[in-house]
Amino acid sequence: MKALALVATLVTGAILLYGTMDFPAFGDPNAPAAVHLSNNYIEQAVAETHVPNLVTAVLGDYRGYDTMFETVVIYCAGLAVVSVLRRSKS
Amino acid sequence: MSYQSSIWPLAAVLISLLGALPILASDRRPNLRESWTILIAFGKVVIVASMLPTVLNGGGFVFTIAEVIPNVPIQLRVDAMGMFFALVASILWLFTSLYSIGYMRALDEHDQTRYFASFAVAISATLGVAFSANLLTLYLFYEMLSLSTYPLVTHHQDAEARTSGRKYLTYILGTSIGFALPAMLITYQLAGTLDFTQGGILAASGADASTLALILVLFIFGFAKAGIMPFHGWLPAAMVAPTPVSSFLHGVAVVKVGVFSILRVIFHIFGPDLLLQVHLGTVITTLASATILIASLVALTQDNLKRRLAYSTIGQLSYMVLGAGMLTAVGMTGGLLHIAMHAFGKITLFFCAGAIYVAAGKKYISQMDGLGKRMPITYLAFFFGSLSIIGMPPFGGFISKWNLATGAIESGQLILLLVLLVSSLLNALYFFPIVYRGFFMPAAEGEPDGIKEAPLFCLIPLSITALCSLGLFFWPGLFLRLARMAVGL
Amino acid sequence: MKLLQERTEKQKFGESLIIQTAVRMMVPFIQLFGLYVIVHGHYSPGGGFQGGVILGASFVLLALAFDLRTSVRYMSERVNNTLGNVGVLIYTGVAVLCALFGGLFLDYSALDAIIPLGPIAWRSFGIFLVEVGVGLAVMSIMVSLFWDLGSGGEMDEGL
Amino acid sequence: MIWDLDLLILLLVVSCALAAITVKDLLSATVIFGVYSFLMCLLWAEMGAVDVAFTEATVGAGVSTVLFIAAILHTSRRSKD
Amino acid sequence: MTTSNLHMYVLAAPLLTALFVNMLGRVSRSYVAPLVLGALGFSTLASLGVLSRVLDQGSYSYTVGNWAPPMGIELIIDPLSALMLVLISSVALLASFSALPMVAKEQAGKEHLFFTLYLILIAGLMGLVMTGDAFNLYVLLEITSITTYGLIAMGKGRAPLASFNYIIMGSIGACFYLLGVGYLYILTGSLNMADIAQILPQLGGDAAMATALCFILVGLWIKMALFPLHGWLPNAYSLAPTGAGLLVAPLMTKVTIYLMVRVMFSIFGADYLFVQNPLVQSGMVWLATAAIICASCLALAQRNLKRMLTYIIIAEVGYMVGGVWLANSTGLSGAILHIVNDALMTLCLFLAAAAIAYRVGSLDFDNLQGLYKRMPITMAAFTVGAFSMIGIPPTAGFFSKWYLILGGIEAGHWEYVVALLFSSLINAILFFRIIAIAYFRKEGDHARLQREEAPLIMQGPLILTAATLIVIGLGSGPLVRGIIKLALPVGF
Amino acid sequence: MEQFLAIIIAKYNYWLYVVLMMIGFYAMIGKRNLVKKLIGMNIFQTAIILMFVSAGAKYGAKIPILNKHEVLEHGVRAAQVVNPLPHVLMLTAIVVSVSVTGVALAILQRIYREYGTLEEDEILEKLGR
Repeated sequence: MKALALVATLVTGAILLYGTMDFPAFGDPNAPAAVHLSNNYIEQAVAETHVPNLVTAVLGDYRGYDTMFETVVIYCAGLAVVSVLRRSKS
Repeated sequence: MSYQSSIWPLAAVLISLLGALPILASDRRPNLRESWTILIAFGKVVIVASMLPTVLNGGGFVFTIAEVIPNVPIQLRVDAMGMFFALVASILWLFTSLYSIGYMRALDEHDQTRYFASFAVAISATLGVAFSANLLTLYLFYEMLSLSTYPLVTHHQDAEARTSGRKYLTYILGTSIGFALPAMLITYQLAGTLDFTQGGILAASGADASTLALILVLFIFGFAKAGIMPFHGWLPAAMVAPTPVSSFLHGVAVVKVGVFSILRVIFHIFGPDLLLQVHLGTVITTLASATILIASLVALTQDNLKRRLAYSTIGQLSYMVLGAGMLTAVGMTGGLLHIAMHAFGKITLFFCAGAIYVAAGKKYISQMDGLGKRMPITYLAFFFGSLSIIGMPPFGGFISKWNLATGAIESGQLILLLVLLVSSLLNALYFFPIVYRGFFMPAAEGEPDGIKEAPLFCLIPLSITALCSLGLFFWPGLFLRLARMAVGL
Repeated sequence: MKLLQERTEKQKFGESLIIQTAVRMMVPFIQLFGLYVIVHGHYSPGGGFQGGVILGASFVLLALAFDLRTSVRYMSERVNNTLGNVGVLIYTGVAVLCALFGGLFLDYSALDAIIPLGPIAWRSFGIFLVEVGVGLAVMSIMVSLFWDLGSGGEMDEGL
Repeated sequence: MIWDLDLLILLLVVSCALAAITVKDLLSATVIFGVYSFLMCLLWAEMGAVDVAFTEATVGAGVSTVLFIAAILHTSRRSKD
Repeated sequence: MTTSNLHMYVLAAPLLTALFVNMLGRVSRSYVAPLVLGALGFSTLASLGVLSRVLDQGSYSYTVGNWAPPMGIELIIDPLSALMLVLISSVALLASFSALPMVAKEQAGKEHLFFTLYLILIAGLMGLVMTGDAFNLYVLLEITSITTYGLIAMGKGRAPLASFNYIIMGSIGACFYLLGVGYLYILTGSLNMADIAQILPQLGGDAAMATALCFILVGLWIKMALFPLHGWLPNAYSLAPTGAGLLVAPLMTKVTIYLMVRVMFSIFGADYLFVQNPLVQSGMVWLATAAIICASCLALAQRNLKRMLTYIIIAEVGYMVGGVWLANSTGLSGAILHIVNDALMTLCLFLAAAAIAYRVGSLDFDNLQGLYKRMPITMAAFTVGAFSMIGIPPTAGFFSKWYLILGGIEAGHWEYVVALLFSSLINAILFFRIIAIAYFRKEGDHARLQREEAPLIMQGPLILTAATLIVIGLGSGPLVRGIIKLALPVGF
Repeated sequence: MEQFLAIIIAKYNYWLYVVLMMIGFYAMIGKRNLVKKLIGMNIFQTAIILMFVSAGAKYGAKIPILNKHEVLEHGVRAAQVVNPLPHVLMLTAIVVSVSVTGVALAILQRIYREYGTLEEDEILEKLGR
């Protein structure tokens, strides 16, 4: 079992490493991730939302839908813990 | 042929399907329930008969239920071939209903409501098969018939019924899903349609001979209700059912639905011309001939009367397939005609077997010595029925066998003629001892005296069907005409 | 001195006077900091989630230094639960409200129809509103998680 | 960003991760995991992700660890592997 | 772009109601049922509205928060997602009728918690089918998972252990998916599916793209329990509380298959998947074939109705995955039709199982004897569901199987065709074994058996579902022509 | 040497994230203690977070908190500010991870109540009895 797990791990790691070959270098300001979307956020977010903390602006507004579900996720977690752990009264 | 859109085909199918509901509802009142049964059976005959004139005049009816797959609707269509089968089935159902009432009451069977309801659904499916306009609709009703007969086969709900029921479903469902369904799909893929068309739909697809052979064999084995060996084992097993079930379903409806489906495929999916062109007729005739001979030989060895009849049925069914496989018009007419002739003969035989069981409680031929003197009407009917099956004049079976023999000669396959003759001889060999024992052997010692004829409800139907098989020799006109129309003569 | 000794002996494992006193003094400041983090999320690192966790941590700290019952005395389970529900309700409610007032889902500028502050200001304010909601929800859930996991689900039976 | 500091922290992080899954005592493993989270959060802060670092500090190193400990106190401390 | 908010209300109704169920249900449990049924009823009606609107006016994209697509989160409402919305809401509505009495019986005192999680799960599923954003999909996937973990762990006995296994496997799946999304993000800098699809072909980076595809798909396969990765499903679904199983079993795997279709065609595109990598394509059909055959065989070994059904679910996953990867429109429409049909078939069978469990308690085969006499209506509906699973016309299952097999023939993948037929036969054996057990009785039981049906609130949806199976079967022509053909991705 | 160093600097934290992910993944599927599996899960998730945060990093850039008035008046050069999008995503991911951990811990307590152990093989042994 452990050997199998090790093999699975190594294979997964190898595939991931193979995938990193195409990655732009770390910290490259011209990487696709750094130029495509994020520039719009950095340049427009303050003007569009009046929130200087870009993370908050993106979190609360541009991707507010994600954040809403994030809140629901943690709400669910709380409920799930209660419902799993408590013994029912009857 | 021109078809007019009409609700009547649907009505003919639905009347007994919906009729199952009032039967179920009147669970606690047997008289009401059985009145319903007879009423529905009668209504069905009337509806089917009302469509007869139009069909005889070369017309037909069509009704589309739903369009489910591109180019393949669920559609009912009444043509000569369907009319032929529907007429046989609905008339015989009327007799069977009467007989069932007598039989079930005499034996005081349990769960009679379920029995009559399933019966109604089964006949509905049978008519559905008869009136199917395409292969998909036929398959639908074919499966409906398989499933609705399961409660009938396992009616007694004991260990034997359970085993037989399992065997029945394994054969029937297994072959229809495993062989018929893929054959149907490949056909659809090749032809783009599944409509029954005079002359076949596969001719235009340009498929090569090996593919066609594969499809044909899949279809023949797929419709295992026709009992082509080696997929015949379910039929003797299904004989555990109450006798009306055996007589009607396993003498007429179920098995003939299998044959009818194969005939439909040969006539209207492949088309005789295509089969002749790629020389596939021999495949059919070889399979059928083998089944005829083997089944007749096995029938000789059976002591249980119903099992002997079952093997006889297997053999007779292959006559019809054989006729179709000759690919000549006369042979095909003979094959189709044999559906009707055999139906009347075999149902008489089964009715008699049931009557003997009701009256004397006997199942085995070896116990039936001397019974003929006590139940003369039953035994006379049995004699008539067996003569018809053997193909003696003046009984209906002669007409179909004559056509078959002519077809064999016409197609130039004299070996088939030999098969017909040998099997007729074998038929005589396994039927005459029963009659002989009944009339001429002394009764075994210690036999109770009280044995007399079965109740009237049993006796009347079996007399009528026996007379019918006699009458069909003299007046075969209606069926002959329909059969000829079906093969295009 | 003796009194103190007796008291120390009576104390359960892990409880100490010094820690308890320190915690008692620290909790208000922690809570204040948590509120600051929520409110000031627009201008500095942090926001509803982090602030909520800090608020929740203050109760967890109480529970650690004293026991679970003490923290329940500060905020009963019913209140905690209501706060959690209200928190999520603020977020989803604002989202639906935006849709109801003619905008798209979560389009805060649509709320301009209620109080005209200007669409951009409403965006900023809307973010603030939902951050408060997130803060409440996260605080409540964190506390509830700790209560339940720390008591093994015995909350109902007096911890 | 100072890449050699980054690398140093990363190596520490990897060793913490290895330790966390190999230590037999679950309580120690949890605490080591807390350290791992804290180092991670340093790393992220140093990469400019202040919000993520803040969250990880409160959640990963704080709440998660506490929850783990709370659960372990109610179950068992030992681990066979 | 549109300003219609109708589909958002479909999602918001269960989400908001969940909060009220939690708050009010704590006060009195009598609030729970009307709230749940009201919200789901509203959702069902509204989703029908969405569907008719989409069919009428064409598909549209919706931007949450009114930010233009790659910036904000985009929702895609096309015929396929609208169809899924209808499916989810109606299945949830039907299931909840039956779940209410079951939960009151099994989880007394926890109804409000159960139904809060239940409603949020439904909202999550609805969000999943609409989203057009790769990361949003991850968040919603986690919502559905976390609620499912909780719901399953509420069961008795081994259920928490099964749930824990599910957590580990589910987290691996979600993490793999997230890794794949991360790779895509690093490659393209975008999270919007349409945007990514536009950028990807211009990039040279094949290694990272292949890795991303691999991880996203493997992640989803774990979540949908495709054959070698199915280990968590049987225990989790069969040990879950009956009420949870009613919702989770019909919907979760089906929605995940929908997601696979969405990701495959909206992000990577048919050209990359099928034309450039034919080996992968045929390999996947083989994998699906193996899944169908192995799961069917495993189902044969089960001695409990619910466990048997779970293995059938795994086999059905193989059907749909195979259908999608056949790479022709017949197979794909078959797969989509089968998503709808399979959800309803599974619902029908699980509803019947719930009704039986309500009266009989255990679902082991030995306890089912004589059920046709005791619960004729339930068993009749069960039989319809079973026929549909086997694929007997005119039930719905036959027609989707028809398209799948036809697609297999068209693509020349005969192994897949054989596997489908084989699985139909195995299903026939499985179900007729149960039907035979329930039809025959124990010795001496003939007189004793009385009719004792489940309460009407459980029977109603069961009958309705069974009827729907036949109606959908007969109406599959218009369904395929009118909706599913429109729902096929571009290029098919 | 110089080139080698450049490659290391360019990719090192992607490599180390793979190492971390492998550690976590191995713990999830190879360890038999259920708590260890959970710790592995958390490590796995932080590894993913590391990958995303690395993707957002830029050399010599500021943290994504700007001065409102300055930006409104003069604008901002995107290359000077760290990419905020991965941070947002990862905030969500952290929340998800802690939620799953919480639920899993609750379930662990239920399992312990039932079986008295958290070792997978011991539980299976007890189930086998």
